[in-house]
Amino acid sequence: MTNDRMLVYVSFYAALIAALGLFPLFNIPFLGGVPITAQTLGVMLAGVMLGPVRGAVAVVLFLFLVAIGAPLLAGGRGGLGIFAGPSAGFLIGWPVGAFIAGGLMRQMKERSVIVSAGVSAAIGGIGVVYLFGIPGLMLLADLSFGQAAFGSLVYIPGDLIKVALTAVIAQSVARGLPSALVSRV
Amino acid sequence: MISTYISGDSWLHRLPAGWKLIGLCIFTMVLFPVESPAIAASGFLAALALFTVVGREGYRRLLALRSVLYLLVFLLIFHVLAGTLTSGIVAVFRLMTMVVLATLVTFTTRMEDMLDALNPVLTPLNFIGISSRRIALAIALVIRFTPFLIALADELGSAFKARTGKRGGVRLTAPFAVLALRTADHVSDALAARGGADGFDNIDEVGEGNTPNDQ
Amino acid sequence: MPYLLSKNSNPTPSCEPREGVCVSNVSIARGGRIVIENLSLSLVEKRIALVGLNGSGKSTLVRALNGLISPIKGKVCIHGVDAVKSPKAAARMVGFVFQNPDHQIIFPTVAEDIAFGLRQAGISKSTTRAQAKALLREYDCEEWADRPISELSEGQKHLVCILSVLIMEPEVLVLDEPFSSLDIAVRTNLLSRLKHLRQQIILINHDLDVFDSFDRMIWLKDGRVEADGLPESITPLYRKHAMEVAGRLTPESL
Amino acid sequence: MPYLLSKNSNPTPSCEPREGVCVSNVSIARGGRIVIENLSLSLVEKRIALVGLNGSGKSTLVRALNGLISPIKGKVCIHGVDAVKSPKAAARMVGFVFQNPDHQIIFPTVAEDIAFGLRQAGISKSTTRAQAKALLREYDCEEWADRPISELSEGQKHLVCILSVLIMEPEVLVLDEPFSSLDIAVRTNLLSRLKHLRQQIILINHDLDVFDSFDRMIWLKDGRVEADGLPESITPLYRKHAMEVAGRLTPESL
Ligand SMILES: Nc1ncnc2c1ncn2[C@@H]1O[C@H](COP(=O)(O)OP(=O)(O)OP(=O)(O)O)[C@@H](O)[C@H]1O
Ligand SMILES: Nc1ncnc2c1ncn2[C@@H]1O[C@H](COP(=O)(O)OP(=O)(O)OP(=O)(O)O)[C@@H](O)[C@H]1O
Ligand SMILES: O=C(O)CCCC[C@@H]1SC[C@@H]2NC(=O)N[C@@H]21
Ligand SMILES: [Mg+2]
Ligand SMILES: [Mg+2]
Repeated sequence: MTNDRMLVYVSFYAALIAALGLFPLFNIPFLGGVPITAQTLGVMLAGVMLGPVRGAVAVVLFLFLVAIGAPLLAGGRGGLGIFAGPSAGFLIGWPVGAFIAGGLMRQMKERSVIVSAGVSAAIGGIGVVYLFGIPGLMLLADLSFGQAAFGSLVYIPGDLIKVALTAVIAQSVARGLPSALVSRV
Repeated sequence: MISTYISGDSWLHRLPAGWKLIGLCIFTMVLFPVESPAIAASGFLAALALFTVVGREGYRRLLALRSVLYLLVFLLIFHVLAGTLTSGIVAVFRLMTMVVLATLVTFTTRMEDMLDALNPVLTPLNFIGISSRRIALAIALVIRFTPFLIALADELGSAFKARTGKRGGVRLTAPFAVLALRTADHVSDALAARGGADGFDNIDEVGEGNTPNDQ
Repeated sequence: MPYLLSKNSNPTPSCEPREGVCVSNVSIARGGRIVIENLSLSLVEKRIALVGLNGSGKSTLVRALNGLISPIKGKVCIHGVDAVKSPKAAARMVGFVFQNPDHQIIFPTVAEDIAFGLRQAGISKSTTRAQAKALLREYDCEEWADRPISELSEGQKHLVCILSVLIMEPEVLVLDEPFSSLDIAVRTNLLSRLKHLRQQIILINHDLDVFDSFDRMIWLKDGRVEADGLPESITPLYRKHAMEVAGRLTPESL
Repeated sequence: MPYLLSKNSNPTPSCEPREGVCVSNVSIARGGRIVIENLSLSLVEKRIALVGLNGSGKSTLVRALNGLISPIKGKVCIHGVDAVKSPKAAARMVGFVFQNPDHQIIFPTVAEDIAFGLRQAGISKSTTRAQAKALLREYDCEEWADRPISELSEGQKHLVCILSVLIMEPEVLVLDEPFSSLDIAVRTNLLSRLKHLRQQIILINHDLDVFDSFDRMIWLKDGRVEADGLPESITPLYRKHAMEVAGRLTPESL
């Protein structure tokens, strides 16, 4: 894998996260500015497919674009202001989640793709993201830990669907275009 | 940044990209603390008026963004339930204004101009070993891929419809991922064939280990 | 000034016949521009050639035949079925080979993609797979069955696209430059195979030699019918026009 | 049993000459299978035709010429530059038109994509844009400059790909079925334009008529050189072989 190819792949996943924000059906505003969003599917995929470092870089690239004003977050939001909003904790959790998911994927090399992708996505894409998101909510939206944690439950069903999708997609890619599963090559 | 450039020769087209980006930034900052619905609404109207420079085609493409409306409705309902209707209205106008303006900037700015404008912002990264040229290219690629992915989903939908008459729905998710990734491969080949991310400038560096490969 | 050589010079076909394809008063817009304007055709011949320079609207027109594009005006009927109102029925009747194989392929592996249409028609997985493999065998490439399509050459991919349509045995076959990346062996074979099919065929091709035994040729120019008639009469007119255009391009550099 | 008509029957060219393209003892694997095996060629003629059935390895071979694929064995040199060790220098020298236009296009609008190669060489934006527009004007399509490439027809897209390579004036032009979706007008024009270029051209095409005035024809079969010589002598052999293959396919159904 060359540097140039990696550059393209990283950009590709950043774009995927952006594109997932454009489907209105899956991007529902909620909990005072933290939407239920399809974009975390992109975050999970970036980690699972690209591995830890590149996966995290893809998410950071996406967040950089958002920061300089590209309206790429769910609902066409963007700009530096976002990082002062209630979802900031989750956003910071995204690259870390992708990193952990990628790392786990690499650890489980000898397991089947579908299982390891599911486990990695669940731990990195849900566990780690919430680890940052809930304190973020407490800090920025003035909620208690109980409130923040309880409120976050609304995201769980959606997030579980995304984990399942990540697993299925990783499996298909392993079959149809094995070279694209960079975390395994 | 969702749609790309609309050709034209208006003053906004000719305005340097850097100015447009700075203008967008300032507008956002000014708009953020606004609490009066009247001011927020006039901001939005001003943005719409500005939009005339991209003409009919511009409005037509703007309509394609109507998905944002769902979000706005939800946002409004949320605020009504919380008893903060006024700030809800302000928030809705602010959002619409930002979307319209950001869209306008991308409609009137060629991608390469946008990147050149960002160059000074990125140059400091050269000192920590990240080439600003590569970042610029990465951004260009994100902007290229985003609308492309949507078009690709559309195309795959067409292919499915041509063969079944039905809509594909979720079962196209996995095929879509494979198809899209294949395109990423093609783009990196195309890039390599034309000099790679760093161009043909430092061509004399032989054996830099930058060997493309299709594995 | 279109040459009027048409046997079907009826300007607005009524779309009554339950036979063939009927396009009446159709206008199509793409990317904000009108690409096909007020076109009417009644296509009942068995072998129909569609020619025209790049960008003349050939692919756009045939995409309207199976409901992939909806006209802004007018009506398209396939064997009496309205392609806009019932795209599913139209898609079942029209087998469509896309100009670019990458735009047609849905599934990651060869056998899956070829079998897909049959699966859609409700046939069991094992039967469809066997049929797909049998068809591949006829082209001496049974071992492709489980290969990822991304690992085929362009011509091989194009062949897969054609086979996945042929296997469906649709009433009308629409082929948009199907031979463009096929080698002369496969091309010759397919051509003679197409000749023997009972179905109606609408074929777009830049190489005019393949239209030898065709019943009708339609020349599109800027989204309108420029001439319409027997291939023997249209071919020389079209070729002459193309040569004139060729001469007009880049005079300074030659 | 390869026909040995080669003027260059030297089995292992030494890659000494600083002229032309030199392939020595090259093997290439794709998707785990060997696709090109132990191939040696010294390409110094101005006009070289590369023919072969689908999947014979033509695209794979030319991709090795500008370092897009690294051989598992052997060496490829362009004007004395090693394509594996310095892929970038090789890419600068070899202008490559991909078989499928969708695989070549990088940027969303026409002028950007055409100008990109020049930009890569460090030329200013305004100059490259002007050059791109001038080239488009020669093909009577200056107004495409700011159009999204996704809104062009297939043939128009293919033309854009060719122009974006021609504008670079590379030392060696590698064209992988460049005419496949072009209309006869553009095809004729480009062909006569190519004839007048000073550069070396390596052309892959299934339609053998375009090789009329070529200096050399190489016939690839299953990743090996089956015959190599003057087009007059190779064409009939290759055509005969293709017809035999065509006859062997699906005998039962014809
Ligand atoms: N997706 C699109 N969006 C907007 N315009 C398009 C699109 N596809 C094609 N066009 C335009 O519509 C016109 C007709 O295109 P079409 O693809 O039907 O041509 P064609 O006759 O099939 O050409 P070719 O021989 O190159 O395949 C062209 O001017 C083209 O630029
Ligand atoms: N990306 C790939 N991965 C694995 N195998 C491939 C890939 N591309 C091509 N192949 C295989 O390599 C062989 C040579 O393919 P190549 O594309 O070079 O053929 P070609 O001569 O260009 O054929 P065509 O006339 O169809 O374009 C074929 O058997 C093909 O299946
Ligand atoms: O758009 C934003 O401002 C960021 C949204 C963060 C959403 C979080 S991420 C984890 C959880 N799952 C969801 O679907 N939404 C939240
Ligand atoms: Mg077409
Ligand atoms: Mg090829």
